[in-house]
Amino acid sequence: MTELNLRYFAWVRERIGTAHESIELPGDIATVADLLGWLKTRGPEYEHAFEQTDVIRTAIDQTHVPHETPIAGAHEVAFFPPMTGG
Amino acid sequence: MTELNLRYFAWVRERIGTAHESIELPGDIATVADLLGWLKTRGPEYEHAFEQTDVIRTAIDQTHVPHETPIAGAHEVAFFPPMTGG
Amino acid sequence: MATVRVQTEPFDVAAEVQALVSGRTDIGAVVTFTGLCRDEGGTLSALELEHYPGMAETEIIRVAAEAQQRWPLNGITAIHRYGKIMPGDAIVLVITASAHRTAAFEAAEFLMDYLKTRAPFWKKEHHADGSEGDWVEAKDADDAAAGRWREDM
Amino acid sequence: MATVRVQTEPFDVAAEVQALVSGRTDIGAVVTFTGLCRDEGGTLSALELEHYPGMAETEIIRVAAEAQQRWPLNGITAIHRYGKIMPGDAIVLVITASAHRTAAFEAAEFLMDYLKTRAPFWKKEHHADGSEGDWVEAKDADDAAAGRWREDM
Repeated sequence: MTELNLRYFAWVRERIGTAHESIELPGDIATVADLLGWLKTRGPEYEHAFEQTDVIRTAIDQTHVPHETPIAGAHEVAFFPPMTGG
Repeated sequence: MTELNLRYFAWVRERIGTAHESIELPGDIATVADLLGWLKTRGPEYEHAFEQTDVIRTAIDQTHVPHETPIAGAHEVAFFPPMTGG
Repeated sequence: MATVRVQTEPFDVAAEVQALVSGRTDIGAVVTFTGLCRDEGGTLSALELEHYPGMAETEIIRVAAEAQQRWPLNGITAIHRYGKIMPGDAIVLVITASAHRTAAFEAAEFLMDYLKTRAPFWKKEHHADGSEGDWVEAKDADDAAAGRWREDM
Repeated sequence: MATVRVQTEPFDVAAEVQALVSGRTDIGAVVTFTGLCRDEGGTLSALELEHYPGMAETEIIRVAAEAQQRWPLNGITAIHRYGKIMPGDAIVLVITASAHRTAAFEAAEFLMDYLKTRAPFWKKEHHADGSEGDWVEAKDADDAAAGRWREDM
């Protein structure tokens, strides 16, 4: 079991109801996609936040990554909608 | 015979040695190209200024025109090199 | 040679340009882009900009470095605000300086296109009638605009 | 809605932007382009800009009107200086304002490309060593840049 910091932004944050949390990562979770699948089982608020995983953007340690990226060694994983800055 | 105001800019002005002059236009001059050909006969300074007529730009009454344009009705004809503003 | 800031405070375009060009005689072209909050025909009372602290700066610095590799630039300034922004107020500023105008224009457009699609900022609308607004949706047009700079295309 | 000026005096970019956007909440993007005099590695002491009074203003107004037909703009400012300009000093300013950034960027580039090839201004160089300089030659690249906006292409 590894401790992992999760951060949520914009409507992902609003739907889950928190901006960040620390979790104990189950050992069978290898990729970002695995993590998203597991998070969706944690309650209706997570299910709602991640109902369309293809629109969810992810950063590992503040770098954009695709969903198939392994999360081994990650300290912080962030989930958010497509960016709308500028 | 018609009176016509001629204006010269940049190195056309420098080569001719004047910025503007009024001329009595010979009746057989119909186009800008005719006018350029006639001006070249007026002395070595004109010959030098208009030695390469294809690089000379022309404006009739402050509007860019090609060399085949008739000059009938013109009040002011200006000759100058390609523009280098901006 | 890039100045990158993420801040709540307004910025002063003239002062930022001055900081970039002052005392230099090798710059021939300065392009500035300022993005402003529109009131959408009076329906919007404010935008709330959320960002990912740390990552926002990192991504903008990365985009600026890429612009400097692609174009011969004398300097780049990129400032992005967060927090509550009122209609008419500025959200983002990009400045590019180069010997030649084409490089300055292209780099500024590139920076804006990449900022919009890579920098972690999100806009929430506040409605003028007091009702809760929505999060602004990302536009396909912005992805397309960023895509045109791909060097493998 | 275009402000066009041909003048010897320096211009104040911030004041010109302010005049364009002040009190408005429908503008989402402002692009400024400032063209500056370079010293060409220390060899140039000044540029002397000659212009055709009257026609210079007329051509810039014509180019601005064409930009306003092509893009949805909230406003245009174009200022061109003439006379003696020292290295580091500004020669030309173009400002475009629009609801959207692409229109503002494209219109500003268009204005600069057309200004360079249509507005009757000519630059003469003054050398730093005191020798008489040459007239700057028109660049094929500028004609090509203007040519890309031709609508029949």
